[in-house]
Amino acid sequence: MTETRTFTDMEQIICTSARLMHADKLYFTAIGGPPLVAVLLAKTLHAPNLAYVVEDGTIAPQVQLPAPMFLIEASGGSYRAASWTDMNTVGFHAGLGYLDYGILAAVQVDEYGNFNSTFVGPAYERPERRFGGPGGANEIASLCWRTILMTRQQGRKFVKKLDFMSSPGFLDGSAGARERAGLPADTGPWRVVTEMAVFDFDEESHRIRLMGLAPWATVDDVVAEMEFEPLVASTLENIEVPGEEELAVLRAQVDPSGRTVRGRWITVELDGESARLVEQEAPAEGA
Amino acid sequence: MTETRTFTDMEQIICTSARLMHADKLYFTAIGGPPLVAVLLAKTLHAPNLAYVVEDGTIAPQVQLPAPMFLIEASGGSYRAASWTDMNTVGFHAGLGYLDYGILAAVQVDEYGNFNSTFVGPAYERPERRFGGPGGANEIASLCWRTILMTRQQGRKFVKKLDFMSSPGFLDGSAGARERAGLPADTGPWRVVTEMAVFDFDEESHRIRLMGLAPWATVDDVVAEMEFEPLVASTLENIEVPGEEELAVLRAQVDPSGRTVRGRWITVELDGESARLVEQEAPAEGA
Amino acid sequence: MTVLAEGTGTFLQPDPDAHRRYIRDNKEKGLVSKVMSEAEAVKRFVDDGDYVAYDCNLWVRGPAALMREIVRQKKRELWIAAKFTAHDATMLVAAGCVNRIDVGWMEVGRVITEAQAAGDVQLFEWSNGAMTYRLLAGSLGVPFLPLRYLGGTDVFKTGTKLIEDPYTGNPINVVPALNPDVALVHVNQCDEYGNARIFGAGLQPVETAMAAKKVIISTEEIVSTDEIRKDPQKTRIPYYAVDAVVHVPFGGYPGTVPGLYKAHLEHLMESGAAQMQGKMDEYLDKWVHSVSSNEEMLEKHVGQEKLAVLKAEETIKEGYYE
Amino acid sequence: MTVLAEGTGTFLQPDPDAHRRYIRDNKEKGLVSKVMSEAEAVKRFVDDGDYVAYDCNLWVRGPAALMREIVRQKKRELWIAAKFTAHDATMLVAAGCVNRIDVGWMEVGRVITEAQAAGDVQLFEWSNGAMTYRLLAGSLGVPFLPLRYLGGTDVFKTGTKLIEDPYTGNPINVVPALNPDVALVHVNQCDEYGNARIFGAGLQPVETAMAAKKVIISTEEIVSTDEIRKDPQKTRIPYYAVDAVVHVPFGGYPGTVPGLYKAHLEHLMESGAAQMQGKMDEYLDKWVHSVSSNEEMLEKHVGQEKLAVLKAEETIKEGYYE
Repeated sequence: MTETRTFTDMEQIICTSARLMHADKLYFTAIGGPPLVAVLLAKTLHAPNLAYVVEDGTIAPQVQLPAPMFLIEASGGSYRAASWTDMNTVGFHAGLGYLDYGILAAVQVDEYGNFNSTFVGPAYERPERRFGGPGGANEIASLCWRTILMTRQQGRKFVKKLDFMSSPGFLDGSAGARERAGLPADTGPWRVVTEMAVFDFDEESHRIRLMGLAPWATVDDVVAEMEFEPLVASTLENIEVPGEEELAVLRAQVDPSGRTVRGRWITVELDGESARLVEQEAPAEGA
Repeated sequence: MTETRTFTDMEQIICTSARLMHADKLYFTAIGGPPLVAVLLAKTLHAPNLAYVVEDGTIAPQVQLPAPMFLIEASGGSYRAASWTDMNTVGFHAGLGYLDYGILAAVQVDEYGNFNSTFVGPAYERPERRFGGPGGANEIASLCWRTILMTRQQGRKFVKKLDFMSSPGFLDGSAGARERAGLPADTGPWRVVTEMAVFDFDEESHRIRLMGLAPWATVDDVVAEMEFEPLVASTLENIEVPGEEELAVLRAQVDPSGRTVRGRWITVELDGESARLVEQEAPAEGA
Repeated sequence: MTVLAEGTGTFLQPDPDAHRRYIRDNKEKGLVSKVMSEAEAVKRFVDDGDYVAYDCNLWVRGPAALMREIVRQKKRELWIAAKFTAHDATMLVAAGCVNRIDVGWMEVGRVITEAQAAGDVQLFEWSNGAMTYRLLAGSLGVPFLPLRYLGGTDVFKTGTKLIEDPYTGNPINVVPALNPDVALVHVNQCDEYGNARIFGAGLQPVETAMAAKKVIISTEEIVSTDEIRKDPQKTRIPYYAVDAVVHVPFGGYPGTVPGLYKAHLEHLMESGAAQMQGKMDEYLDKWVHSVSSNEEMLEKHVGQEKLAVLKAEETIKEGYYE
Repeated sequence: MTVLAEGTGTFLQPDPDAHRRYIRDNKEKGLVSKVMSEAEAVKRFVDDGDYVAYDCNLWVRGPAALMREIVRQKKRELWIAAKFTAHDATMLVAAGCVNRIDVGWMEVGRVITEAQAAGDVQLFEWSNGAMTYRLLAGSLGVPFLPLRYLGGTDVFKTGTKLIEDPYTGNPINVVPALNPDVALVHVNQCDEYGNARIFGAGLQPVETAMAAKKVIISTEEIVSTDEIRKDPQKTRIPYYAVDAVVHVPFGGYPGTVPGLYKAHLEHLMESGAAQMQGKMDEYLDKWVHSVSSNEEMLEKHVGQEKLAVLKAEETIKEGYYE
């Protein structure tokens, strides 16, 4: 009774993240890309009343699906919101503690959950690759109670030292480091989601800890794709591969243009709870 | 060719203040009372396009005249505004330097134009008479470029020492006193208008200076109604008594209920530019 | 940067982290109905000793029905933010509900001066702008904000500090954020979740609500969420800040709600006379204690006919309801 | 209170008093018409060396026509606030107009990286929120504001300071106010004096305009002042802040104005391809230098038929125009 399933690394990341979301919490998401797609997937599949705010001041919209092909941040992204405000206003709401979870994508993450979305390369003035900047990630990662980071499982993404710290995790990991830097108490990164793994953070050391694993991957597979050695939980949760309904909704409704979900293809053979990797594409350059 | 004219002290104060206003400046007025009435008189008589903002966030309204009997601060006071905002917003505009003149009423004024609208009496906890508090006067007198204060010419109003300094004039009068207290540079009281006199402030000493006189009053009359001796300008401007058109508009259009313009009656006999006092009521208790 | 001078008065200390924890642990983030009676809302969300901020502009769009309910339930030792408020402060003091008042501007007569002289109520001096600005700070989630007034005057002395601006080196004043325990805001329209619309110039309904721990909205009208979502720009307060939605037509009575009804002048004169004649107890008996709700009060003491007149007298609809 | 840590980067120094003097001496307080062409507005109100802030949300309601006019007039050494901006920053850098960029988020490709490597443009790192917050500070008339982020990260190092909160004693970050020389804001409707209406969620059109010395509004539509006064709550920017009103239908092209027209995807792809292929000069020749106005550009390079399609594709009117 085996079954073969094929999905992209990003589809796995999005599905895993969406499963972490619930209608009784408030989410602060970047204006597009994997974080917004994950939120929309959760709303469509299991939490229709889930509310989120977007950096442009849109509060609790009801985006029509199938989603518009492009420019989700235009009228389509604000459609039937509870309120249209602006960037500062939603920032205030995050500052007040209303926003439970921030959902963000990262280019590089370090072992304390600090992350980079500015540039990679040896020198600021001559970046190997330059990105847009922190955008709203710095404030979202500082002010929301918990942050969910979405990134691919690659050595160049889980680095010992960030080329640039755009946004805060637990900083140097010491107790009270965020508070000493002026950030609100009791906040910080909560999960890092990749196509193979889910990480949380050790309460004492604030070091990243592997706590969930895709059924087709091993701890060694994960650690091989990191520059540093993570902590590993004594029991690892099983991350289910994307279900057929999840993939159908994701591909047909939430990201019909395929712009966000695209990535390297992974094919697994499922047998109950276990799964065997059949094939996976190599990571694309710069993905 | 003499003519007899009768008006209240407050009508004189309002007419004199209104004549100081021009359509190319912006005014910040208290929400009702003599300051608002003076602005409306100026708009009706000589500056129809004069724009003002009110503490409740109303920007540049066009109040229908005759004015509603009561509650000018309700829909009537916001009618056909250019914008409806809120108290903080108009405060920001004042802070940015957009508001040229603040128009305010004062219970007590001292020789540096500091004023009181909180209480009079020997002790804060047991006031002889308690008023509403500074309201918006502190911010208006701090942030507008110039302040026009309206008050009656009475010894208990022009005091050596305020019972309470609700709002700033030139503080202790020393150079830079306002700046040292954190207030914006180059601001301060500009005119104090009474039924008998107009005062400005000496540029060096910041002391109040008599600069205009009603034709029926003398310098001694004015000084007799002050606890301290003001400076006196070398040439005194003549303050015209309220004109017939001014009074007609004021009484029939701007304050038809008579709630604001009421006061002690003054009757003068006019002969060209000069005027002779025929009769004046004694000040009312507590007015 | 140094503190150059500071007030030494009493004020509610800012504690943004404690406020955040309250919001995290107590606010309903889901879309659930919060519609309840004024009695239930005040019972559940106003506690003795609370700091209460309310939004009004003298007699304009104030939460008068909620105020009367506070009197009816005999709440005690409240601390109120008296910004631009008329007879509400007097009524709460007369009823023995309030023992501390932060003053911006309020109508003051013998009730408050006598209570002050007797030591039953303490006043702390600010200004309207300072109070609305402190609530702005509270609604931004920061512990203080700089501002360019208050300095040099006696109202500086309550809780303002003069510091050296870290950027320009010039002296500048800062005031502490205010995060009230409760906010009372009367609005024009609201859905069952608390998404609220406010029409007209206003003092600061939004900052008052957003700065507070507990938020009670009274509304002239409940509209559907579908209606709210059709015009998201009109929503000034988002549902997640709101704990109770109380449907109270004429909830601003005896004051006015622009576009809907005029203030009831005879009532205002009656309350003024009650104060001057030392008959506030009778006034409160009639308007608060002898009835169980705003609806009953209107029915018994105002009457449909008069209410229709107050509606008809409010001839200006432009900008509000058309 | 002490400064615990501070950034050492370059930023526009706040000077609220100088800003106030500019406003006092240069702003028109009377109700006078400010309608003029995009060419005149940019000629009069954008100077070489100015700090320019503009409001957009990626391709949403940006002042694209004004941007092209800046390129056309070859303005030089501008410093821009790149908050949530897409190809505008790239275009200005490609055209040689800009040599300093405060970064919140911008689309970055080879044009900007190459200019940076060549030393033609300097980037200063903030975040979207920090930039909008700095403009908020500028629009409040204060020299700085406290905020609870930036700390501990590399974006702290530009111009943030960590100070001891004078009230709680805890560390808190402060950022300098930003008062740009020029603000460019594209709006839905505006009267001849500059009273402006903006529909939809927005980045921060209001703070951007209010913080600036000179304000150029481009508008899809000019409405009468009578119309403005009928619905004062819709006015987001008051006339006295505005120096120029430029009537530019499709002024946000190739971006979208929600409720009116969709973004022109082919154009965006053309500009992306031009960058990748090193053909920005050709792109600028076609879309900017070969025409004298937005109107001529639309006529020559887009055509009425395509414009009609972009309008028709914007099917969502709800909340904007109905």
